[in-house]
Amino acid sequence: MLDLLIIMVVLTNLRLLATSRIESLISWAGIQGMVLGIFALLSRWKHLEPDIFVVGLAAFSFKGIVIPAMLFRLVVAVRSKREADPYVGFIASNLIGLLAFVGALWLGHRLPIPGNDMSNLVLPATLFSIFSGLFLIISRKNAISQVIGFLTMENGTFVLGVGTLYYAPFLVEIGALLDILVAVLVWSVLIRYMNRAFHGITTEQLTKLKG
Amino acid sequence: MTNESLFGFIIAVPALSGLLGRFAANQTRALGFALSGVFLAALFCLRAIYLVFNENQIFAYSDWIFLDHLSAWHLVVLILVFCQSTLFAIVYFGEEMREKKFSLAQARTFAGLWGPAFSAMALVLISNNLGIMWVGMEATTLLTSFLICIPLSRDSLEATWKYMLICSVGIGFAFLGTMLLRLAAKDLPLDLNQALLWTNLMANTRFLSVPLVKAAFIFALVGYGTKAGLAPMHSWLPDAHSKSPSPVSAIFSGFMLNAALYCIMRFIPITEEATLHSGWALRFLVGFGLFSVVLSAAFVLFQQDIKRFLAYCSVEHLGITVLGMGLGGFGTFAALFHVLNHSLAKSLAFFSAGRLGLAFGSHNIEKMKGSFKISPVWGTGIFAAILVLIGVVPFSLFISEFQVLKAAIDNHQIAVVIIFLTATGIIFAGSLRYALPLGIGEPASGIETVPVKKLDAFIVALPLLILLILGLWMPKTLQVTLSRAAAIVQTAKPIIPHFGPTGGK
Amino acid sequence: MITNLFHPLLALIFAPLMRGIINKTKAFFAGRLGPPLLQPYYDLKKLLKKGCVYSKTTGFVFVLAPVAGVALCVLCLLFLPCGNLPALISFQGDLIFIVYLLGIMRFLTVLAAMDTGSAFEGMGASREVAFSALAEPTMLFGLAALARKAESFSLTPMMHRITAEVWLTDAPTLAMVIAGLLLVFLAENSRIPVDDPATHLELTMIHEVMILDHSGVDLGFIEYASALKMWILGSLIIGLAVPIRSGIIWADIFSVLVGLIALAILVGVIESIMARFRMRLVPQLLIGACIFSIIGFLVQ
Amino acid sequence: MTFLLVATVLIFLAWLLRLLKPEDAGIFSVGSMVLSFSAGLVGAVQCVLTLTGSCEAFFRMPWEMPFATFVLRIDSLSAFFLLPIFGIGAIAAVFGSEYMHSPHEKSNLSVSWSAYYLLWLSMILVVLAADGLLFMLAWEMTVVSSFFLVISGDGNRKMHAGWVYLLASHLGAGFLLVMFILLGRETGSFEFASLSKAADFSNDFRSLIFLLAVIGFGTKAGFMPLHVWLPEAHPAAPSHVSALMSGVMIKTGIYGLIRIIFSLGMPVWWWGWFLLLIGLLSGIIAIVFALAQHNLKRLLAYSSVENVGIMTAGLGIGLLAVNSGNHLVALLGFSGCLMHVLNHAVFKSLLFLGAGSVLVQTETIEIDNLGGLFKKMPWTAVSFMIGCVSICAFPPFNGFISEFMIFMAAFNAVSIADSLVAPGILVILGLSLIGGLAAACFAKAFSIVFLGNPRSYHAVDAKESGKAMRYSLAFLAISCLILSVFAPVFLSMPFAVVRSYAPLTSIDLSGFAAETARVVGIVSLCSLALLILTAISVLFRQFRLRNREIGSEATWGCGYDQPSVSMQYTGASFAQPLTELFDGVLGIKHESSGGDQYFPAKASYESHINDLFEKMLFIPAFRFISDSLHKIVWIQSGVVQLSILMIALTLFLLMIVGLF
Repeated sequence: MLDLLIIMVVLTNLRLLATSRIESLISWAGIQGMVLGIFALLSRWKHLEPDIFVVGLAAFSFKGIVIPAMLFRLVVAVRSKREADPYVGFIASNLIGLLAFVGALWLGHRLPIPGNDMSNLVLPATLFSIFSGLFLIISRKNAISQVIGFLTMENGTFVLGVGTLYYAPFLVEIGALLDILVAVLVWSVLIRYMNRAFHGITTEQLTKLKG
Repeated sequence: MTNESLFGFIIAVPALSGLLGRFAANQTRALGFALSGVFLAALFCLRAIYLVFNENQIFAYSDWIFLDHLSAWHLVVLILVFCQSTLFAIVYFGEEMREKKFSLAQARTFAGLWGPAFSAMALVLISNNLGIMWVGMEATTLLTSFLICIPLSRDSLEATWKYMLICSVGIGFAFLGTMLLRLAAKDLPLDLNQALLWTNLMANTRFLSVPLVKAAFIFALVGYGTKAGLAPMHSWLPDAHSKSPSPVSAIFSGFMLNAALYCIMRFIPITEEATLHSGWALRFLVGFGLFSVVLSAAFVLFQQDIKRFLAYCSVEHLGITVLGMGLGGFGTFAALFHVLNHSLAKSLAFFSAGRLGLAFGSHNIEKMKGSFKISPVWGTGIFAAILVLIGVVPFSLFISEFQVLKAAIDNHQIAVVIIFLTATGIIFAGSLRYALPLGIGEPASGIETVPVKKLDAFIVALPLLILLILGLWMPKTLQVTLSRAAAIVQTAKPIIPHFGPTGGK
Repeated sequence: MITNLFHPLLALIFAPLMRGIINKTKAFFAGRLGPPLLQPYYDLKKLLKKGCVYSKTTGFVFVLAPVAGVALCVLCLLFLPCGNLPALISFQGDLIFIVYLLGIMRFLTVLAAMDTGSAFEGMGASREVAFSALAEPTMLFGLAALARKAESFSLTPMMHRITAEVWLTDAPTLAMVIAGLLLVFLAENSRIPVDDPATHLELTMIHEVMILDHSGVDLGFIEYASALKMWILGSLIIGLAVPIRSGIIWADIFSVLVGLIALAILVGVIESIMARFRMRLVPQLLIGACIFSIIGFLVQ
Repeated sequence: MTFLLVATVLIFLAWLLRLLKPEDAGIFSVGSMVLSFSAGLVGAVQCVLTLTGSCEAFFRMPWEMPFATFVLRIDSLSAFFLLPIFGIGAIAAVFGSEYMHSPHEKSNLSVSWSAYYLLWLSMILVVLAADGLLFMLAWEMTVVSSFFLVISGDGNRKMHAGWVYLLASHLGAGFLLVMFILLGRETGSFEFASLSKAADFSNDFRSLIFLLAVIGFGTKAGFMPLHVWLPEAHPAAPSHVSALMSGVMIKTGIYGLIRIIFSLGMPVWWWGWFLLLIGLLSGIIAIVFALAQHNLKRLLAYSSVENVGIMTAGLGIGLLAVNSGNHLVALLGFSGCLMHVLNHAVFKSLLFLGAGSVLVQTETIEIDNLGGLFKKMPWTAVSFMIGCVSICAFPPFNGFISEFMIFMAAFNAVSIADSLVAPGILVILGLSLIGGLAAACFAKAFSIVFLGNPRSYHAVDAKESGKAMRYSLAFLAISCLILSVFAPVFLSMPFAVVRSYAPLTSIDLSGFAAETARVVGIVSLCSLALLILTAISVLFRQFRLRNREIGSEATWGCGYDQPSVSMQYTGASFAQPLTELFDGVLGIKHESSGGDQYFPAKASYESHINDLFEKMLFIPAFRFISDSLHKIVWIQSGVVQLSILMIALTLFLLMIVGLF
């Protein structure tokens, strides 16, 4: 069951790499968030403590609902529908993603988490999520795509956090989730400013400061 | 006052002042809130520092919060830089207000974020829990991002965007590093809530899984290193520094970078202990340090914007600090000393650059010629600050650079010595070429002179005085504090650096 | 002690004669009768009787140079041995002292020339310093070669040790050094091929043009000083070229006197059969002289 | 140490007076002047006491600074170098108190005086410091304080001058830092007292230290090609500061070099050769450059490089002699070097002060704009002339004594010691060439500035400077004579220093010393005799001229009776035969226009000269560094994606390096 959820995280990552529509990016990121929330809850189902319950619920609602909602409103506000022309095309992105997943699997076997009794896929999924997030940030030009990339990266770390028995203390996880929420808030404000100042939210225009 | 309430105040007071400032009635009052919040918190910090010097370590909130010599030392730098910057903010925004360029909305943004930024940085320093430390670090990123674009423009937006994105990615890595460390500590016979505490990790390094600790260190180094502006992760730094208002640039360079470096300093002893002091972690630090110095040497030569130039200078000095850390032994001592010296000098440099920028209406070095004639105070400030930064005697930055050099030579690191000296030599040449016309050139006509004010003179004189005194005389207490702090990073007994006969015999 | 004074006194008396001999020799080659042998003495007598005319531009330095010149040359004479007859004052390094005394004399002459503000005299001064800057190493190098040979660098022991036997063993060294010194002699005394004392075109002069504005007593001092200088440099060469170290005072003095007369005749002959070099060739000539000295040093 | 303490207090008091009323030219200025002068006197007394009694004195003070101790020590070597510091420092302060009030100087007086007294004090500290870090702090303080003096002026090149100066000093100091840290590492302490342990280290290590010292100290002293800052900084600084910098400060470089060499024990064979060649090349090239300069102070600066070259050559032959066991030559070489340090301090400051006097009165320092100042400024002119004669090493002044001693070392080497023939002959060749060129150079400098007719309006209205300036010039000029006439008395000072050199301490040098003193004594007497002979011939001339007619006419112009001032020879044309000869080194750029038609209406000619090493070595090197560094500027392309890619790649690389 847990493996299935982890596979779903991987698949959503691949989907994120393949889509050009901003709205679908946001939805898939939201779906990934929900999957993670469920994953957090299920991973401790047998002896569910209140704090892990809160973390799982918070992850589900923040990552799966609140943040996507904020981003959807943002898309409406800035009227940016598509990732126009990314540095790396979508099919190529997907192929690279697949390759990266193979690499992540290999790396995960090289670096097994000692005494992990949950799933061998946790570390590969973490690494792959981080890779996907980074890849989104590097290869996309649309500011919202980059935000999604960051979220994906954070999701990867979350997988590691809750995917093993040795998760971080409650306050840390909640703090991290809150930080991400505020970060997206800051970003959405920034993107609105950008849209006003640059008449668009592609980062191609943001190359004046250099040298 | 209990430790709990003391630390509570340190975090809460500035945060509260931010809240008040957010809804202040006018600009002056907003600045007043920021000022009082920071200074009040500074008083509490002083109390905490005093306690540490007496009791060595203080804990609170079931050990989640603690202060030892390393963090107390950084706290000293924090309050110095923040108090100075707050005073300068009053000068700076006061001048902007006079020119009707500082709106109420901007004042509210500033006051609303300034105090909380202090809280976040203080939280980084006082938290024993590495996760909370990370939360604090991420919070500084979020809180300071809007400080950059207080003067809203295309450039400042671009800078903010880059800052947010790059630092968030970096901080994301740092979070992964923290998580990996948590995983490495799985065998620790500890309660869940106690497992990420730095003191506990340090006490049980032999139980840690070495490959995971190594991975954690790498992630943390790259992650926090991004925030600290180590090359090649530094690219946000010149943009953010050059586009933000000068008080903000000052705390960026003067303390935020150090805060990130402080986080790395917490990871160093764990890694070194776990890898049995094989110098595994230190190699990376030396590498990053040297690379930062060399890279900034390249960029320092080709700058037009003074704040951008100063930003690259920060990359250099953070590089020197990291280099000192990496050299270990006495180098750590030197690096910690360098932190203070650099912060004082760099914040002064940003103050002067900012104030002069207002006077000249530009931050272009070419256009800022002859600042002595335009403003004797700030002209002295920028000229002296650049001289201090390039290591001119009798200021203490010379001493700390000397100590780093000594550490390198004593370690028989010939290549390090050569690269370090060459790169700093190039930076010296480049910086001095900017500093001279900036100070003593002939100003273009039609630029108003800046009247001399007492507050201005104080802001310029205080750091210079401290740097001067420390350059000629390094009090025993300071040496003891620094060696204790260095001993924390090195997990060694504090060695008070003295060989040869001591004075007074 | 008294005997040591003979040579300086001799020089003071006979120095102007050398110029008379040179002129007579030149006249002989030109088929003229020429001025009397003692003409330099008549000139001196006449000049010392006259008053002076000074340029309005000139000042203290202009007056100082001639008198100091004579004083310097007189001092130099005290260091000169004569055959085996020791000099009045002798110490390790006296030859350096002589070179530097001649140097300051030249320096003052140059300053005096520049004091007039005349372009012609400036030209002469400029040439003088340039050529002497090249002549000085030659001279010191030649003396160093001798010092190495004689294992002493004081003139008296040096002359004492360079005897006819040394000529037998080390002829090449001595010959080369003498050749170098001879060229220096010609250059320093403003003789052909470096300078032509008889020319009447200011543009081509070196020494003569520098003293254009001196008159009367001052000119007399200058003429006398240059005669002494010729004697000083000449007796150095003769000391080497005529290795008669009899120890008998009169014989030594006589040999030097004869040698100097021969040298004067030689100079007269050179001036009669050679033309003055072009100015830009003079440095090459002096560097050539230096090379003579260096070879002289190396071959021993 | 009591005298030193008193002197220091006096200096501080003098400084205080300046700070109290910087603009005042009355009682405060005079008071400060008197205090400075007495400080110089008191300090000099201590030096003489130390040198004659060779009593060393220590002073320790608690100093909270890692690895450092506040130890001052005065031994013969430091006392010897302290002497000119006190003397020239005092005289320059006296001179400056009038100079700084002249309308020509526009710098802030309190800053300028503070920097001056700081420079003076830190130089005192440099030679007294007996701890590596303390030494370096004092060393850098001399640089910083003089840097402020260099940039305080009003010249158009002050910025470039300041840049070159501070940069060169910094780079030099870098080498010194490495040297001291290395020594500290091996000997276990930065204190100079432990330096003597270095004598036992391997040849390679000692040679490394030696090389670092030569580069580091050589930058200060002005060894070619590290001299480039001198001709920039000296003209830019106020003249009394140039005097102090050129006369004394660059000697601290020689001091440091000797201090290190003396503590390194028996020299390795090539050290002497290295110094000898550096010295001679510096000397020859620098004097050629001096000859070609148009700016009087620049000319003097190059000549300082030349004189440092002479000192270094003396040091070099001394070291070679120590190596080959020829102690007479060693004594002569070292003490010649040291005496030249002292002598050069006196006459070079005299010349710089003279140049300052000219600068104040004429507001220009371009040689070809001056002329005819002798009659207008007789004090300055006569003193300057004495300085010129001294620096050309002509008797009867002091320059000759020291050069004579180095010559003696060389001639001794040539005539007595078989192993030292080659260095001896090189020194003879080099020194004689330098001597001839120096004579040409200073004949030019003196005659164009002071003789003939004024070449521009600047020189027409010049007047003699005031008392303070006049008397300080006269004081130094008389010192030149005293140092020559009483030279044997002063010789005991360098001898005391040489005896402290470890390889020579066990050797009885008194015979050699007595012989040297005897010869120098004769030279001094002969110098005196020269003065007397000149006096006699002056009397004779007066005697001949009494009752005679003395006429006054225009200069003979070959029949042309309307000579104008512009017809005079200029400095450039005076030096032309020699500059043409050395054109390969100088690379003079000529620019001329007009003058090639049959009836030229207007013609102009200009020549420019750039420093050989600046042009051929430093500018290309800097350009190379800058160009190659410029190649990596693309990293900061401004594309945020690229920045993040860089971070990711760094992480990846670190993972590979760190984990596998």
